[in-house]
Amino acid sequence: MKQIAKTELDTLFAAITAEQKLYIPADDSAGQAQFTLWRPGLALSGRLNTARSAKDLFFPQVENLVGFRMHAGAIERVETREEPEDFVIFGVRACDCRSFSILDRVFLSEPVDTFYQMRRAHATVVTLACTRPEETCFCAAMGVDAADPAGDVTCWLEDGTLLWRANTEKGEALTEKLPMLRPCPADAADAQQARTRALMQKLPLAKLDLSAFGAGKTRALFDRPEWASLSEACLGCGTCTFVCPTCQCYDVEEFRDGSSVRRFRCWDSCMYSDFTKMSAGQPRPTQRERFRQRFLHKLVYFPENNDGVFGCVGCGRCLAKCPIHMNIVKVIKTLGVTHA
Amino acid sequence: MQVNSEWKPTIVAFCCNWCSYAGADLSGTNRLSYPANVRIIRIPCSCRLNPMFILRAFQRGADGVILCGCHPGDCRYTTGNYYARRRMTLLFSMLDYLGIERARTRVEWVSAAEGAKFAATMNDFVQTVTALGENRRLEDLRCKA
Amino acid sequence: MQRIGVFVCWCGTNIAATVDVQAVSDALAKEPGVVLSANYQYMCSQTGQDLIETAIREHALTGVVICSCSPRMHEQTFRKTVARAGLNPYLLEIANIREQCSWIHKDRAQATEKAIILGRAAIAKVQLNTPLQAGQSPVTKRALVIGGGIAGIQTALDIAEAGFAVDIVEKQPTIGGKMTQLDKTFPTLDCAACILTPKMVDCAQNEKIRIFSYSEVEAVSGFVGSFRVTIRKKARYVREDVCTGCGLCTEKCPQKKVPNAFNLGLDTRRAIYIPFAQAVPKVAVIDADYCSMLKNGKCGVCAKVCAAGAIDYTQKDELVECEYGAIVAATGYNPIDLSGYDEFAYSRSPDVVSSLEFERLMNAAGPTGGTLLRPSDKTHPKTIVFVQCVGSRCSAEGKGKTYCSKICCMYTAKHAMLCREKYPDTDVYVFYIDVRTPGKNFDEFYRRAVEEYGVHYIKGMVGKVSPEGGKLKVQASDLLDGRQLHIDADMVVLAAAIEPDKSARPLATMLTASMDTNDFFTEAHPKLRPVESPTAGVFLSGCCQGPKDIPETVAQASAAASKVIGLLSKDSIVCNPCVAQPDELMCNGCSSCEKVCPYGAITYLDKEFRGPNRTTLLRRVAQVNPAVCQGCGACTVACPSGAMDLKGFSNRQIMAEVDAICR
Amino acid sequence: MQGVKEKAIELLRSKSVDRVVGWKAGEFFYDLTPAVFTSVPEVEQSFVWSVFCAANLSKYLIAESRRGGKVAAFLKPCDTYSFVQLVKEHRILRENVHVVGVQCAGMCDMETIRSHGLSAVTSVAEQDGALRVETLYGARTLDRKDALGEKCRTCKSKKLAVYDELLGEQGCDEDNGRFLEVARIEAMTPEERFAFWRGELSRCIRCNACRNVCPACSCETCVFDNPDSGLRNKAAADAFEENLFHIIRAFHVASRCTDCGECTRVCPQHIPLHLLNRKFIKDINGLYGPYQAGADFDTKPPLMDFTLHDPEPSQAAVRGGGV
Amino acid sequence: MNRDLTQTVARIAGVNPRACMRCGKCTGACPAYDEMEYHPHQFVSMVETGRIDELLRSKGIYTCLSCFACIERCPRQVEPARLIEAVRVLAERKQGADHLRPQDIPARLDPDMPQQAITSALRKYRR
Repeated sequence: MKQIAKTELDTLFAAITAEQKLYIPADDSAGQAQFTLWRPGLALSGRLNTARSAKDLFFPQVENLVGFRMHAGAIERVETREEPEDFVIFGVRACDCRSFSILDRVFLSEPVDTFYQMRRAHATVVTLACTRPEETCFCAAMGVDAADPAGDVTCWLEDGTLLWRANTEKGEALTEKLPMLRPCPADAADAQQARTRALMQKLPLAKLDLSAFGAGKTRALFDRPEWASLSEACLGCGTCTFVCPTCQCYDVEEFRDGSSVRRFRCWDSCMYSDFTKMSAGQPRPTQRERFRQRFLHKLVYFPENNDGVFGCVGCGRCLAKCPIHMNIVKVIKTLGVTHA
Repeated sequence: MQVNSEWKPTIVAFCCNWCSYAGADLSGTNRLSYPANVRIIRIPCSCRLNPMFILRAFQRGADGVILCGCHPGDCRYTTGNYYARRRMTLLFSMLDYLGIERARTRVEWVSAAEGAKFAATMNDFVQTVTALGENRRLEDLRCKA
Repeated sequence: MQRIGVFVCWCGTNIAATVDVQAVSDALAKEPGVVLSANYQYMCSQTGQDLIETAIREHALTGVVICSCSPRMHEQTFRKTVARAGLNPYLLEIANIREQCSWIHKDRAQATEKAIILGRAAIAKVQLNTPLQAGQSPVTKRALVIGGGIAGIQTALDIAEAGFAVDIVEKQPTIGGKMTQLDKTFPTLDCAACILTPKMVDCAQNEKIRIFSYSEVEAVSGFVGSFRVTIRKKARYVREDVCTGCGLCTEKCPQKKVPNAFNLGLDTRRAIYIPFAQAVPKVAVIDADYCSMLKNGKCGVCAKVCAAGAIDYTQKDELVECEYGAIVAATGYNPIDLSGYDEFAYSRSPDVVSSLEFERLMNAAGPTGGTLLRPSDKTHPKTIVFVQCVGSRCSAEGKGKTYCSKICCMYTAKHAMLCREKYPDTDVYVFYIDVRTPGKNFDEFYRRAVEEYGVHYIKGMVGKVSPEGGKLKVQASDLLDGRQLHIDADMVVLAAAIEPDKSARPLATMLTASMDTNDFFTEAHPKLRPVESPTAGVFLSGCCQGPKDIPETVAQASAAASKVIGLLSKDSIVCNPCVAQPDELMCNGCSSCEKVCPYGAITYLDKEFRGPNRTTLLRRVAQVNPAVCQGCGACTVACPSGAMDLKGFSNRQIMAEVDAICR
Repeated sequence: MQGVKEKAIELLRSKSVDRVVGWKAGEFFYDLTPAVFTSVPEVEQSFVWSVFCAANLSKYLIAESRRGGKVAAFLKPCDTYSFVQLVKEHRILRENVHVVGVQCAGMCDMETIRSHGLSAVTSVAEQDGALRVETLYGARTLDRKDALGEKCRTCKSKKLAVYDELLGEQGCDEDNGRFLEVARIEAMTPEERFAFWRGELSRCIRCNACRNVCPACSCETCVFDNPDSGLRNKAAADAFEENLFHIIRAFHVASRCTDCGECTRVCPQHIPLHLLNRKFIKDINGLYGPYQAGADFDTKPPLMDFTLHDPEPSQAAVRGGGV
Repeated sequence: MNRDLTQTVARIAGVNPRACMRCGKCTGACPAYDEMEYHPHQFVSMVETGRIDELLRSKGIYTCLSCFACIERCPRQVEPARLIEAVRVLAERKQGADHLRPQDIPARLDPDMPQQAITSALRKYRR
């Protein structure tokens, strides 16, 4: 365990930046935290979490795949892939850090998504333990310990001091390059952890019961009549999907100008009416089916294919951002009540 | 910023088939010259011009877009240019609001008899846009890859 | 897979001189979808067209791009060519590389590059063209002639002669127009009334012709084949069907001080009047501005003396609505207002008159009974100065007209000649800039005025006329002698420029017909379609299209009539297939499109659609009547969902052009 | 406002309507969801009327008014304008809707409350015109106006454009300086304006929340979703498309937008989208005379209308959009 | 024949002598006709054909009253008085001539004299 005074964070960030790119949560012009490329003077946000999730750095909203160009009657392939540089992402919360492992299950299993794989390989994840959770947080219900996040390095911010613990080889390697980190007792974070854990238990959603969900529950949940009322107000926008740290669907599109084509992928949302639309039409014709797809995917289908792991990390972004305040918690609570 | 004295702006001119397109023809018939970087797209009436087309042109690399239609009151379809006038007024004002140089967009009423006005308008517009330089604000830079 | 053929025309050297046509066709050959790219000297020639036809067949082309002159020139020609080869004529696009490229650019490299880009845009568009079928729309077998002068009369008579019904709308109480005011006509010197009045009577007697005199067009809607026109019949306070034209009322009316418009205010008439003896219809009119019965309810003399009981002081304007297949504009001309020409003292001396006033002063039915007398003192003028080009050929802003009024040289020669013939003791001077006498027997006529009648033609211009002691002091230049002349004249006659009637501009707006900067109607083509307006179904007759003398007017009137007859003889006409078309699946039924449609072509229908999960939905969707739609495209932009699109100029087609141009 | 829930119960109990559109209680005190109630017990159990009923229910009536039977809807003054506009566009079938107008003193917005540095909020209570905000980490009192959402801070009118019955008093047009921010941006240099909008619009994640919540964006298929439109884009494929989407969207709703403010309320990235719509509204008012979309059923929207002597585009730009 | 001078005169005058259609209205209107060896229309023609030197030598350019009758009457916007004025300006700009100095002007001023006449007079006496 190492430590550094909070006042010296700039020195730490500068040292990291000297070697590689550094992203930290910083407030944007609208006052929300976003992962932002650090430059001298950029302050660490005081907010609990970023508005957009940390997945953006591994799975950006738009990514060029390949290009083609017509040239003198022939078609020429244009390489658009860019090898990313090493980067550090600092201040990842436990929930978002957990989301990486969920995304890894999707993108790093065969066939491996090399774009995602490349970014993961180049990244060092420095997490930051939570101390003041929001009422919308329910990570505990998803088995995430907000007081002890994973990552290559774990940090705690306590009384003007940043505590630093390297967890992995990558983490150690980074630590070695940062001489300003001074050693400290291994139990320096224990008190804070205990406080946080106690606080987590007091959150309104701490006791979220997930027993009705998980692998094998498709039949029990698929035709529940409550889907109709749950989805009736849904606008079919992609807000929940796009702020979600675990949503991983994308569409492949092309940008054409008549003589050249740029093929790119971009986030897609299962809430969109044209999601996976095919020549025969939409497989999920109404918002009810699309809504059901999203939540059953997170709560049933994903665990079914991934050793029981839920496709949700309890970050609470969808609770805060949904225009009509419909969210996974309401779904869990409504459908968690089993019929007699 | 690359300073290139040889740089010539790309100008898209949407011309009403009944007046300005004929006006452009007339300026051709009278050999009234205007720069070659003005390219005309024929539309049936100025009211056919969807703001989308203007933005599309800017997106694809145009540096200036001009709409030429019949003088108010002379529309082949009676009212088309009146609608176009309101639409373009609002659109241009919005583009200005977004910080796009307002001189990159223009509406000019040119009748079929005004070949000279057509050429003069185009010369002036090209000059204005050339002075503004490349349209960096609305152009999609990645398209040029 | 598209198979597009590109044909680059040299247009002789018109294109080939500044555009490297070979380079253009080579470059375009490499564009996506292009299977053939050729160039030829004259694509519009028979050989050129054969080349295209053969290529379409041999290469099984699915689209054709012709890089040539303006589509306004030869689009129709090439559509027919394409159709002959069995391809839908709307699978053709023309890149305008002549008017908009080779003719305006001098630099060969630049012009060539631009031609390639224009060709590329046309290729991009043609790839999205779809075969279009033109619809049919019925033709109402009745024509409307607006204006009852010699142009309107001749047009109406010719149309009626061919067996079609025709209505004349004339804003004056009688038909006849300007020609009724003329004395003699050049170059034959026949009496205008003698040749015109029989035609007026023919109109009145022809059962195919309806005359709306003292009426104006109020509104026009519709389109070729079915125009709907509202005509305002102004109240004349005399029942047209009852009045016998006896004229008793016009003699008894106590209001005698009304300036007589027919004689251009040179004498007076009564408040109730018949414009002139041969008026058609010969029906009295009450001038509401002067009638004391209408103004303050006192008098009623005319009603008392009218044996037929035709007077009706309560008459109101009446609106009549009629359908027409074709409309002819024959709104004629007026001399310009001379009050601004202070140097000629027109407003200061009654003895300075316009040529039209001079016609009345010479006319046997005029204010002086045909004796030429000075308006000021009713004496016989001994020295008369004619000034030509008053207000014509004038480029100074607001002072006159830039054009030549065409008829002044001839009528001035006529006036001068008649003066000398009738009153050999007069000295007649004509100041001219040029004497323009193209026309059959015209120059001979002018030479007779000089040689036989001794009219003094002086090359020069009057600079100043000042009334002094009953004389008009004329200061002028004689450019050939190099002198400044000072003439003491008794009378000065100004050959005023002529301008389109003021009613033409609002009428053009109603007809959506275009006008030039001088308010003359624009013809569809200055050489090849001189009697048609660019608006389908609207034709032009007489001076509303440009200055003309009588024979030319009559010729154009008959030409317009023959165009009308050609149109009315069809039962239906082929519509423009480039009309709006809604995508019902995307239509919201919001009525945005309907609100901007100038033709009322859009209606709505509640229609059943298949919804998700085997449900049915009743949705309000737009329907376009393709016979009514004229294809302006206003609706396509008003439609927020993009459901409304315009065939032939679809969103995607235009965007493809934009993309290609900006590439 | 007292009696909203009671009115819902009364309407259902008397069978004067078949359904009621209102707000349903959520997990917390603030996360109300628009919902359709069909029975009295349902209303009794979960119908809520509170200071968090910001959502505009008009758009739901497009589908609800076509579902057969009669539906009652509780509409705040701002919502009624959207309602009228949608009726005008034949989207809502007026005869099937019973409009209960509800006067409103402005709705609180949770994101605004959080923006004051408050987190883990557990309750908000009105106290003598101020708001008592309890959080896990302590309590604070906020001025009521500091808790209002943007749409309520700059409320245009408390006058209901339509209602079949009214709870509370009919109000008047308000002047809360809704164009001040637009004017402030207009007064910037073009460079500043560009920088401002670049900063705002670059945050867009194209989640379509603004579009999908917008009552004026009720197209069967949006041009941006339609592959045949040639404009479809799911994500901003380039830096320009963010602008393109928002400009076109603002243009499509121009002269139909009632300035209900929902776009800004729902934007997860807090982009002030209403400033685009208000620019059009301000221009329209200045150039063509005052116009409020949805204020009546007959007036033609200014973009579907004209006069013979409208200002020319060049003039309008010089004027900076009038007013 | 001096094309350059023609252009200079046209530029100073701001009118196009080629627009003249030889109507002679200027000459017809000229009150100083008898005093001038070249008359307004001839003047225009001489400018157009480049006979500027002859004009410069002519006294006639100083007998023009600048009454502007020809400007008023010209239907083609050729406005001969402007050309005459331009030739006078040209003469004035010629160096080394026996020029009246500006400071001598005040003594010659007459309060009743119109401005235009003062200017014209100055040019006349400066020769």
